[in-house]
Amino acid sequence: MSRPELGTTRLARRAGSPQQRGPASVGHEGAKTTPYGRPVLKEPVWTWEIPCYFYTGGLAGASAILAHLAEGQGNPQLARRGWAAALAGAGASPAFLIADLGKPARFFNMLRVLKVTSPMSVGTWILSASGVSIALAAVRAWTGLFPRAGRAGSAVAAALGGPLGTYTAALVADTAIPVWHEARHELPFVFAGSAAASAGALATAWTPAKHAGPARWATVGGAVVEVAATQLMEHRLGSVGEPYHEGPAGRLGMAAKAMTTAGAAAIALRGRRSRAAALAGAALVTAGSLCERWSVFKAGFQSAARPDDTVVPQRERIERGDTRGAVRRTSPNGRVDTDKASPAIVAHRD
Amino acid sequence: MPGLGTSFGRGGATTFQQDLQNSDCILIMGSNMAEQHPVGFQWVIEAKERGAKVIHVDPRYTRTSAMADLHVPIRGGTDIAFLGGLARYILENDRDFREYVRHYTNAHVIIKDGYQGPEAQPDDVGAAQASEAGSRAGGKPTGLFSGWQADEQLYRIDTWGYAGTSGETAGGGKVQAADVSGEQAHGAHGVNLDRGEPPQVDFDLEHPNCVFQILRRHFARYTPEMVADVCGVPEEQFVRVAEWLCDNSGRERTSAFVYAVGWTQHTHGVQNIRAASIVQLLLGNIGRPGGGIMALRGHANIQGSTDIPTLYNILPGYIPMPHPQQTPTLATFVEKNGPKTGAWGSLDTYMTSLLKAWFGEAATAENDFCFNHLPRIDGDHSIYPTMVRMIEGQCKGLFAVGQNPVVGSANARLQREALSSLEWLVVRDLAEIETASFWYDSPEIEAGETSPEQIGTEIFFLPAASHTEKDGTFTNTQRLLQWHHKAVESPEDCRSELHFMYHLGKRIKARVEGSTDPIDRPILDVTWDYPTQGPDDEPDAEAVLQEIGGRHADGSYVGKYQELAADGSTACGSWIHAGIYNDGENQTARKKPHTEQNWIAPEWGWAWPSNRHILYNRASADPEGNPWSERKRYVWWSAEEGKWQSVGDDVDFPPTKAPDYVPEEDAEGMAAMRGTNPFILHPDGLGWLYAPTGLVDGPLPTHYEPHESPVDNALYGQRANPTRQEFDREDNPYHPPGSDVFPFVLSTYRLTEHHTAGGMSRTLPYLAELQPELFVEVSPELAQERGLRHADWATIVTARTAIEARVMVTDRVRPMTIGSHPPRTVHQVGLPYHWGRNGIAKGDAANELVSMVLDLNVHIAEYKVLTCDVRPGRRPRGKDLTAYVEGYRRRAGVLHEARHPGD
Amino acid sequence: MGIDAKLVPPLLRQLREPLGLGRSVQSRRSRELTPRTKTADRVVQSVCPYCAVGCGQKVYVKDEKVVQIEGDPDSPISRGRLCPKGAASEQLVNSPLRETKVKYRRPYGTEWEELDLETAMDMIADRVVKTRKETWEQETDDGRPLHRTRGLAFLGGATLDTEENYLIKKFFTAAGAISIENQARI
Amino acid sequence: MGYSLPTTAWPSSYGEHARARKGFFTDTSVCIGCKACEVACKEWNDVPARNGAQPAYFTGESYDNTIDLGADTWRHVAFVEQRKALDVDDGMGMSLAEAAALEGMARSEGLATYQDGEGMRWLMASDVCKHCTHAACLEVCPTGSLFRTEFGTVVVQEDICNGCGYCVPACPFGVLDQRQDDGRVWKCTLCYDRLKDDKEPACAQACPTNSIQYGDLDELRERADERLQQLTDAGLEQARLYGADDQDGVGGFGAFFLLLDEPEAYHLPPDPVDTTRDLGGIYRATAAAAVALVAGLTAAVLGGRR
Repeated sequence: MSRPELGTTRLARRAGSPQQRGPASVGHEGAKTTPYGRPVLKEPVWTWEIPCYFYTGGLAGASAILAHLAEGQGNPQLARRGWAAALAGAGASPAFLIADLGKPARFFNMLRVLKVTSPMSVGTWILSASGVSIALAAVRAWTGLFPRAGRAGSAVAAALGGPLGTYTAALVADTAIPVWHEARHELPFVFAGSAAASAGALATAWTPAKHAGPARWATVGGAVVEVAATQLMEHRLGSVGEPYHEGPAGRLGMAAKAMTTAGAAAIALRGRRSRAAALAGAALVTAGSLCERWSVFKAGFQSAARPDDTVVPQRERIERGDTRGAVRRTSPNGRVDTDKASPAIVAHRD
Repeated sequence: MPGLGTSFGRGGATTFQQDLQNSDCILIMGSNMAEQHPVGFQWVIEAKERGAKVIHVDPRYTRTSAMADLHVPIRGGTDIAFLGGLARYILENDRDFREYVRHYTNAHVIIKDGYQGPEAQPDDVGAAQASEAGSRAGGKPTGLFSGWQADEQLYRIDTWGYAGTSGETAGGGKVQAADVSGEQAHGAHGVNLDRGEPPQVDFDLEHPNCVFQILRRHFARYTPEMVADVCGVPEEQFVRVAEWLCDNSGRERTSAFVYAVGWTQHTHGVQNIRAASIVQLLLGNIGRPGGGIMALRGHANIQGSTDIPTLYNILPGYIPMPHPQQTPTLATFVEKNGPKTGAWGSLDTYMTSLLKAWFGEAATAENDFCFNHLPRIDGDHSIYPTMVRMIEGQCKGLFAVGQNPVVGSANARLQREALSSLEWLVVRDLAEIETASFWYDSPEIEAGETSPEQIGTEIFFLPAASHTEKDGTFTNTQRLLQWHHKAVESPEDCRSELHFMYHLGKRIKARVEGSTDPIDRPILDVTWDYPTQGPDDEPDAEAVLQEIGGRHADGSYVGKYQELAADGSTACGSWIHAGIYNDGENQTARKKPHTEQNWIAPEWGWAWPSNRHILYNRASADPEGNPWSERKRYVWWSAEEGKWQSVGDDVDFPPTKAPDYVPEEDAEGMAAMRGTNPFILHPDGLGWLYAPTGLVDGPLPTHYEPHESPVDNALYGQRANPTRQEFDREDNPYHPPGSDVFPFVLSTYRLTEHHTAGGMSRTLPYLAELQPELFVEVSPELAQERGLRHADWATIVTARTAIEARVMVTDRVRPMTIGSHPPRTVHQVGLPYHWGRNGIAKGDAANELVSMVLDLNVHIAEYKVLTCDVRPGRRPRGKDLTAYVEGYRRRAGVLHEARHPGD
Repeated sequence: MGIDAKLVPPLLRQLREPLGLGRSVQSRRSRELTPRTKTADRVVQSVCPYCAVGCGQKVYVKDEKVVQIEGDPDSPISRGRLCPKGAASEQLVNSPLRETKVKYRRPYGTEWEELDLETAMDMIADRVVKTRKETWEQETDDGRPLHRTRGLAFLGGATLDTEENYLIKKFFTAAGAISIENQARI
Repeated sequence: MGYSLPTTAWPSSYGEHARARKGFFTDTSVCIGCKACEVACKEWNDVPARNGAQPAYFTGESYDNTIDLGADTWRHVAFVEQRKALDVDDGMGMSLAEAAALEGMARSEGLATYQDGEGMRWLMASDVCKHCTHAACLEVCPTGSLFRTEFGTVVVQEDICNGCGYCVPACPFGVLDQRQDDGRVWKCTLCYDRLKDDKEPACAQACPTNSIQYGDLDELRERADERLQQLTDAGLEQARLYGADDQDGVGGFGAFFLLLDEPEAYHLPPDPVDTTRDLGGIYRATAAAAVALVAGLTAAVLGGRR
């Protein structure tokens, strides 16, 4: 919390926002929005490493699947490069996390427990297991050493690839931030598409065109899913999705769509024949994928800072009668007003 | 405290905080209790939970208002108009508790014929000096009592007395006026009555000159309409307050009043409290559970530091300091200062015991018990005139001990001027407060007007011990002394004041040892041997407390003040504290959990006098000695046992004096007190609706405008309190009345999050962050008028200087509409005063703006109401500030000459 | 439960509590947590030094240092409660801004200087004696006793103890100093 | 001992070590906004003040200068100044002058004004961690730093927290935050250490008017019901309980409130939800996406052969 410029306050800086009232009277009885436009939620504390990690995790997961399938199909060129990409992604991911946490011990502290209620805990175990198995598979793919362990690693890595590529969507969806939580059904597909596109793009760029057919397909298919799922997500979010249309999240989202579409088109149309088109397309898709993750990341911050996005949907739920909310008033005759039942609570609870 | 002293006899709250829970209605006025006394406020909440009405009358809507059933916004400084309105409402609607009023107050006493109240028309007065005021007032009554001496600006009070008496101290000079006022008025020394009976009475209350009728005439024009015009309180709201109070007073119900410095810090502060006392006496609420007047003090031991005073005009136990004219000997001192009847009838025993405590073996009957060792006062030696004497080079040394006048006193610049003029200054505090750092950091240094090289004051800063580092007692707001135990040794050079004073005294004694100069005799004779302990030779606070509580010649402890003797066989440092070591036990250190005793908790600490919690509690029973009602049972007479009983408190009455006791001829002291008279410190044993003596500005409270006010007095020709104490100096300029240049009313106040001048709060990270910056509270209307932006800066200007503060635009401050022909709007501005240049939370000090103008009764400054201007933006810096303020002075026509009569 | 839970790592403890939300993930520090009010060497009853409500305080001392000050539930006035200032008393006592050494500023000096406490006390005593003598008023013009000095003054805060005020009033009155004043006027 | 108001891990995981579920009932109808709770909390828990490098400043938000709950504020008193009868629209986007002018007009037209004693109220409320029955922060914590204590409260173990920050956006009330200098997350512990010695939490002990009440949660709920009834009977119809029932989105609060306005007026969400209740759906969607990823890549590999 730093002092704002002389003569201004958070209130003044928010001048013009719909929450601002006259400075004298900050509220009225029965206020529907918070006084002073103060947010209800906290913005996440995560820094730039986290969207990078979203990307590298997706890259590692999808690359492992791609490599494993390529192995099975007898495409060692693609497989070896796929394992390398997976290894790079799996190696970079903890590095980013440790950078965010501050020191390595803090990463390993997460292996103290396994909590199914925590996508991050589950993800950490997936990441750790993936890391080991990808490493084994990659060693075998490049050196032929430890063949049995490598084969096992390959299978495990491929099996974990899906979760590794998508669990970060579950991670952000399981928060109170409206733009993340309300997109919980779409976000995994956005991330899955993005993961496929990222892995495909890297492999496309690196693998000789002759062997890179699956990679090109993955790139294009992933890009299509990524863009389509994003569109669907934004549509379904409605007003809560406004952060995707303004500020950094909006700009990053636009860039992501443009670059991903352009890159995918380049690869689809010219990727097989033109090395330059393949490289350019791969670069664009990679950048698009990163931008997409950044867009989602930033949208969360913007969403948390908007009290209306938190309060209004909740108030609407109550007014629709979907829930009674957390408030209880006695009825005029003194009996407790419990006529509106709240929905059953499901899932893992504490 | 003289307000309470003259009304009831003792200068302390008449009740205790826990008793507020028994109230049926609580009027909080001149206090922001929820903010300034949050923990005490739990008892108001308790009362509220039991169904009591809580009323808050205050210019601002505060955290107290938020908890009240009714907040009544009032124009600052008009409390007497409001309270006088209540008195009139009660009288005109026969809502007074007549039986109580008839027997327990002086309503039935007939006043001298020569007495004339402020309702007199200019022609009636016949005094030439009043005519000017009258002509200016356009037919309004003068607003002056009989005896006004325009040339001296003082009253001669001999017409104010009870008919048939002559003992009142004569007025006729500032010098003498100051003697009989102030803290000395405790018990109203100086009225002599034969066997405690006023000579002329009318129990039918119909004699035109009886107090009851005088009161009716005095307040006749304080109608609800007038209250609305003067205070800005709508009539309906005023009537609601009056009805709530009346409905909740009487046999079955009681109402309590709560006040603090919102009433005292005015040029008519004492009379504010007098007005409240009158209302409470009329309603019969004094001395009864759930009733009373709760005076809320702002500091841990502020009550204690008047009881055992560090005040110039009194000795411990409210004994007046001797005066050269009146008191060449102890006998004449006692005669002049002690009425023959009531508890003050034994002044000789109190005084002799005090002298024995101070001068020990040296004090003998032959040498008048060293009475002549005492210095004499013959004028106002209070702190403000003393600061002026410093500027004039007459006072050369100052000890500022736990006190920060540069932030806490009115006209901070003048305070610094005084400090800069000293030869030496000793500052003792926990942190380096502004009073210690003024020589290198001050607005004057910032403006380039002075520099350390030009300030010749030699300064000693001595670090103090905290409350956890010493034993001792605080006397809280309800007269309760509580012992606090030492927990740890103080660090490094930090020492208690006990240590400082004791060892300084030792050194001074050593320096005059062997001196034959008579001026050194008192120092040589003063007893100064207290046992010390610990590595720092800390004096034993218990030994000091034992001296205060008193001993007999055989060394045994005095059990109660009635044991004190005038023959030198007892030594007692403070007669009101006699018994504090009863049974050899430190009574103040008793800490029996409240859960293990009755709700009064008499075994927790010790309340003076004699561990009484509700004073004058004889009044909780009817004249026959029966409780007024079962619901309000507190003290009653048991004929079977021949003594007074109570629900658990000490009875504030001779324990075996029957209700039907009538004094014999020539009875003196307590023997001259009827069995029906609850106010035993008064010579007549009555609650004083009308104060025949003790006050310099009138026997009854009268509405005057504050010294600086935007409007004229709607009731009288006399604008402000005629006796107010001014300092007409170039460095203390005043605003002309009604000045357009300073159109707004400013009130200073405190916040929960800080403490007084900030030395104990601005230095603490946890408190500093809660209110980090000085702010000024203004209404949306004023913000619009002056272009002030919320949270931006504003400059607040008076003729003294200008300061800057953040703007708080809030609906909690509202402009007041006053007067009816035509109505006009008065804007009020609120400014907390805690900030200064040191500590963590820094800012300009509000008291830079306040002028020195005092209530002559007690020499307290008018911090609560002054006029000002407010402008957007920060204040000018350096020399520009000087020019800026000078411009204001010029435009306002601020002159330095004495005021005109009637002003 | 057979095995000493303290020795088993959380992951294994989770066998008994699969979700790992409660006791299985409790750390050793959490298990053994003890409030400092319990580990204090002693507790002393005191009174809040701020306003005049007179709230009871309990002062906890560990290794000759105040480690906690909180409301005294035994007090009939405060019943264990405190306001923000009272609650900050521990910080008042251990304040980072608290001064613990004597500071001396000579006339026209531009800096604080260090001074030994004993020396400071001696110097102050000298000044009192000197000023008193210089400004002594023995009697009025018409020969009535005054026996006083108005050359030195005292301004005390109202947070001084009763006993301290008593010694101050007693000694200064004996020394003839009459401008002995306090916060009550302010 | 019978245990009421159970959570998933309490009392089950503690066996005979479980204690009664403890909580706060904060009755804002008697809160005087003194902030003793803020200070007592900081003092006991050694929470840093917001001074020093980033000093506190005048926020202009009534008497609130600590702004919100966070790593360095575990109790926070909200101040809400409200006009009552005089409902001048809601002042949206109005300048001060416009608002003031409008209000002046309202007065001249004879609407209720402040001087009639009905025009103003000042709400104060001490906010704190809710110690939810279903606590998202605790559920999402990957290290087990956040855990359910034997008192049924939710506590961050400072020796375990790795500063991952997941709990920060997970909390539907915005209670938790990271401390800048050490990266870890801090919040109210309901004075876990004091509870172990059967001592009241510091804030509740300090509270001058007993606005903050501490005790067994089931008893507090009964007391709150009585209080609500009492206030309603007294005509204070704005009174309502917040978080006093099991049915809400977090299964009831361990620290619940009596409010005098909608929760939004105090910066509180009207229908807070533990998002982990949707975790089944989230995992299903994620699994579907993972399967789709595998399927898509399989298709790509197959399709890419040609």
